Amino acid sequence: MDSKLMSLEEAISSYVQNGDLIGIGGLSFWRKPICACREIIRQEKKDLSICTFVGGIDVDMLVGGGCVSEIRASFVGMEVFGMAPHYRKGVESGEIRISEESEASIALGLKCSYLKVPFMPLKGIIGTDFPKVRDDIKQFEDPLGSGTQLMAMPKIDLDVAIVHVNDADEFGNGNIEGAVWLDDDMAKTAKKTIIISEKLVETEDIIRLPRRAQIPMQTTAAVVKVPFGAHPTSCFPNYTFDPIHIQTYLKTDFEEYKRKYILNKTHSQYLEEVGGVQTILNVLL
Amino acid sequence: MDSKLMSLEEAISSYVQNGDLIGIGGLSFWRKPICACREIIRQEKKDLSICTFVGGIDVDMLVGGGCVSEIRASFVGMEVFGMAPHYRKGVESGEIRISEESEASIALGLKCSYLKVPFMPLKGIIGTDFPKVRDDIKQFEDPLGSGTQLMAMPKIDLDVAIVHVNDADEFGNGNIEGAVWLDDDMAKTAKKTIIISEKLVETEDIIRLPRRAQIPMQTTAAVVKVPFGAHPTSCFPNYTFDPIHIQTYLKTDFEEYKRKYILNKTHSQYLEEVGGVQTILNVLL
Amino acid sequence: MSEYSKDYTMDEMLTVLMAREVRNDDVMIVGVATPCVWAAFTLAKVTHAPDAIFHYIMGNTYVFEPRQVSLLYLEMNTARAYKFQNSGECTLESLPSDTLTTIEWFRPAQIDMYGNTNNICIGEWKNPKIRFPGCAGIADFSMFYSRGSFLYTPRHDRKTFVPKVDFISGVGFPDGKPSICGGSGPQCVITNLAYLTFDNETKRMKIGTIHPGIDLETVKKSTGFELIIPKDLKETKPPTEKEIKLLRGKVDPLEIRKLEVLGGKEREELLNQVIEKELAMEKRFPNLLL
Amino acid sequence: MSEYSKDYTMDEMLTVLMAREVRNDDVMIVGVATPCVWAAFTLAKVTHAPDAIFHYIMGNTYVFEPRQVSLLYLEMNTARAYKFQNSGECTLESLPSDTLTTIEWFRPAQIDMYGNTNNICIGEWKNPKIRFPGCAGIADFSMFYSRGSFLYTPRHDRKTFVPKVDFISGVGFPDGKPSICGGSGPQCVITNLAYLTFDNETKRMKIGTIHPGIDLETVKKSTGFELIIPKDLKETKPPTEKEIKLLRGKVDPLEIRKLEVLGGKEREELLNQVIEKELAMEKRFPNLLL
Repeated sequence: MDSKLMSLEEAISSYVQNGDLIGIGGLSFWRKPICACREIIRQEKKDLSICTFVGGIDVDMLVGGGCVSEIRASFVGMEVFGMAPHYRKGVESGEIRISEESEASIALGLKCSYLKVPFMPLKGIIGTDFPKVRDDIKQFEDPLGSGTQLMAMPKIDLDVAIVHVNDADEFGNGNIEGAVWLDDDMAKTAKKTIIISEKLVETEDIIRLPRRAQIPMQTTAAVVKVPFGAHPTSCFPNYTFDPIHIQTYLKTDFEEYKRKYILNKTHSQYLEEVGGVQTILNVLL
Repeated sequence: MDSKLMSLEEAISSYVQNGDLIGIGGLSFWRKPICACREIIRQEKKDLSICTFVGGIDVDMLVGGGCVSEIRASFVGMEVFGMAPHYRKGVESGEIRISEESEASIALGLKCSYLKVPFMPLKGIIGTDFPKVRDDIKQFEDPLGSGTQLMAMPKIDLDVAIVHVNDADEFGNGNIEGAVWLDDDMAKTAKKTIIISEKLVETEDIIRLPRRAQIPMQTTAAVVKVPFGAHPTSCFPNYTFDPIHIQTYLKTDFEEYKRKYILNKTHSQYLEEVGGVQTILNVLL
Repeated sequence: MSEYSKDYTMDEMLTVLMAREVRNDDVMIVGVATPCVWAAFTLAKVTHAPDAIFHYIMGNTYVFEPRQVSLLYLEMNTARAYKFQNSGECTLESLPSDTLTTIEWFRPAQIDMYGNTNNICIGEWKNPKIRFPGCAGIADFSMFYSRGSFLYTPRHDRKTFVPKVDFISGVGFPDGKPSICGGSGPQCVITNLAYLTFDNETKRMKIGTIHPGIDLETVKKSTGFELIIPKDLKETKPPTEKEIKLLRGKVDPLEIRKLEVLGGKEREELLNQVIEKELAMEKRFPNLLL
Repeated sequence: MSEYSKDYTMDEMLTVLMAREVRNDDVMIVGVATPCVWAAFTLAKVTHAPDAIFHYIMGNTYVFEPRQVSLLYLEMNTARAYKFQNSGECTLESLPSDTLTTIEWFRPAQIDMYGNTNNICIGEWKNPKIRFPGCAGIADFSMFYSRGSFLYTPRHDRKTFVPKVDFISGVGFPDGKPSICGGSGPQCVITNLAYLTFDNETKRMKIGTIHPGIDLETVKKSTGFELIIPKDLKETKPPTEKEIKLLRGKVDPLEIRKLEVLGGKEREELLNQVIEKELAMEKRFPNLLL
């Protein structure tokens, strides 16, 4: 079997193309592949559509970096830290297109792939203004004749999924310790999946994790080892999110932020810049 | 919180009504709540509709006992041991109605409950003769205009789910060690759920099983402790199925079988009749 | 009966009123970035609803034990689960089968007299004056729940209570019709001024009770549409001494709930305080409250 | 090249031919009560397809290691999984995204010239002469697979190969049209007499190769419809010595695969033998074959 292990640079340059629809795992400030977002910005990818269940600094940073033309997320915010500034500016200025989404529209859209159906029915959304701004959804009546009105929510076909996991082997089996959210669905249905892992383990170790290794190697294209790669978001049960760096992010002009934390920075240099050892000790559980 | 612990007799008499649609967990010869099937026969329940993913001795026994009027299963057989005799006779004689099912029709039918939708779309089934014998399914075109033909598979609304688990607490949290199949969907969507458990544990112990306790107490109506309650089917990783008793079942006239193994037998007497200690040692892993 | 508190603050009033809506057999759905909700559910759990169960969107888990409200360690709480699901389906699966009752609190940016809510934008969707984070699951679920949906806002003013929301992202009782998806629809709106509810007949918003010290005129002036006013207008029962003691002493001693109420400099100071205190904690599993 | 075996039996021929269809990057779907399939996949795994992965319906698991075929302890094999899913969705989720290729073998009770199959009943559905167990997942999945569906039967006769199946429960190429759901449709039918395939143009069943010792007339007489016969009719390559040695010595030494081929008394005797031997095993995890 071939190893899929590669550098972050190689994984992003090989598998992320301008214009792709990229699925990003995690939720809000939790287990987001932020190191991959920084790499995408370094590589100046353009015109990406970003799909994520609940977005935070991941989406905001990619918008700030000029990589995004469209967002598909049920929520993009900085939790109790406030609004996501670049996301907000991007949408308010009209630079960024929004596909207005709910939780179910994304969850069901991804599920379509398994069944190879073009849509899934949802009882929600009806009565909202979503249909006014989404011409790809449609209200219809239960074909079985109950008279129930339903909303058809379209399939979401990811070009690439990028997920951050706790453990992976070099062949692309990935294990998530905490909540999985939509990461498994993204990883299993995307055309190409990039796994960023805190840790590299042997396949043996993955086998010993019954009901864990949620991401089977069959659909994995690349495995990249990046300890603390989710910083400043969390990776349970290793570390929590870094509230201090999130505040720094919100207070810093993006061009300056980019210069200081993204451009020409190795991962090690990045970790030094965000506070080094003390920051690591702060976030470790 | 109220304990839901009760005897098998009480659970079946309280929650199984003549005419109910009963979901039975497990698959084929694996983790089937057979002790509950025997109790249903003892209580002479009538006119039940039985829904199970893949049926075996469970369905066959209930048909033999005269409890069943309709079957909804993707398969009913005795694996390498052959055909299910009473099931076959029941259908061939016209006594038992069949709702012709596939794996997806049952899996998706149960999923409808979560989303409160009357159907789920399936790309399969089209081109088969299912529509000729199922007037509750219907081919329809993707409402989003792709032109894709789909089959609408209706919601399955269970009155009762009966599932066999490895561990349960008295409040109705249930844990399954091996494959879950559709047991969690049945347990969570049925109006009333009866858990038969090999073992009673404290809620504490269930909490220590992350990603295990697949059956949350909220929907559980009754918890019954019956060690070896799945015999002659398996309960991984405790014991495997009992091939000798399955052969006995197939060779024995059902009235005689009923007299010897079902009527007026306590669970202890049943275990003695099927071979006592030696049988227990045979099947233990 | 415990005596009523005399020194409660507005965030405490909100939290206590929200807690009182919880029933003992509820599944309490906890979203993200809503410390008032978390504090309210935890308070309910340690007072009148000991059997209620947390359902954390954050962890996709059902959690039984109440723990102290935390800013940094929410994920640790959610990990103490007796049900750990594998995917986003948990969200979908918590859509109660008819045997489950759930309670979820939504905080709308705008709300109209029929309880339609907006968490999308101010102004035209295509060229919004303000883009909000989005509606998360509100559009999916708010009209399903058999117990209905529950609303709160610490900002009872004409920016929030509007004649017409700019974008309907949560459905109330449109044009006064019953909830279209089988749920019970909006049940109440708890604000810094009053406990609002909906008229059974017209489905229009009405005043349930007014908080002590607030006059009717203030409520009317702060609402961008006409509220139904009951003939026999009563005062909201304030937090009891016991509720306040539990809230301050055990449930949320770091006052994280206040982050939903404060703004500007005050909010930033509190945020920094909370972060400093929580980073200094050696043990990062928040205290168990049993 | 290994030499061809001279003493292979029919079950071994079937199993070896089925094994040869497996590709190194396949997900091999193992259903219930199909020991020939299991033996074939295991043989493939220890010969030319070391990277292929088992997907056990039985355990809802993906399993990497091959283990000896077993009657009683299949569930133990499936437990050695690196992916343990929580529900029947595994079945649905193994419906390959376009990046996965799967191979699944179906054994039809009846099959027609276009590869439509029947596992439901003989006679009229309402009053069947024989009711079969049912089609399990065949109706859902057989037309999806990008690699197509794979068929086998140890009973090549006019009862199985019929002009018209009594109930279509698996869709082939109805009226000679391409697979309607985007999959590649039936790829081959491996029988005790021949290796059958489908004509690219007409989608009708044709003889690929005939097994050694079988003559064309026997195949024709045993088939209830006209088969396309290639001009240059070749003989099936029999099992090699190596394949037979592995199959008998390691993959399936208890000959459980024969249960699919034998009938009556012979079958019962074998069944009893296997049960006796397996119950006598102390260690109930079947041998690892690495």
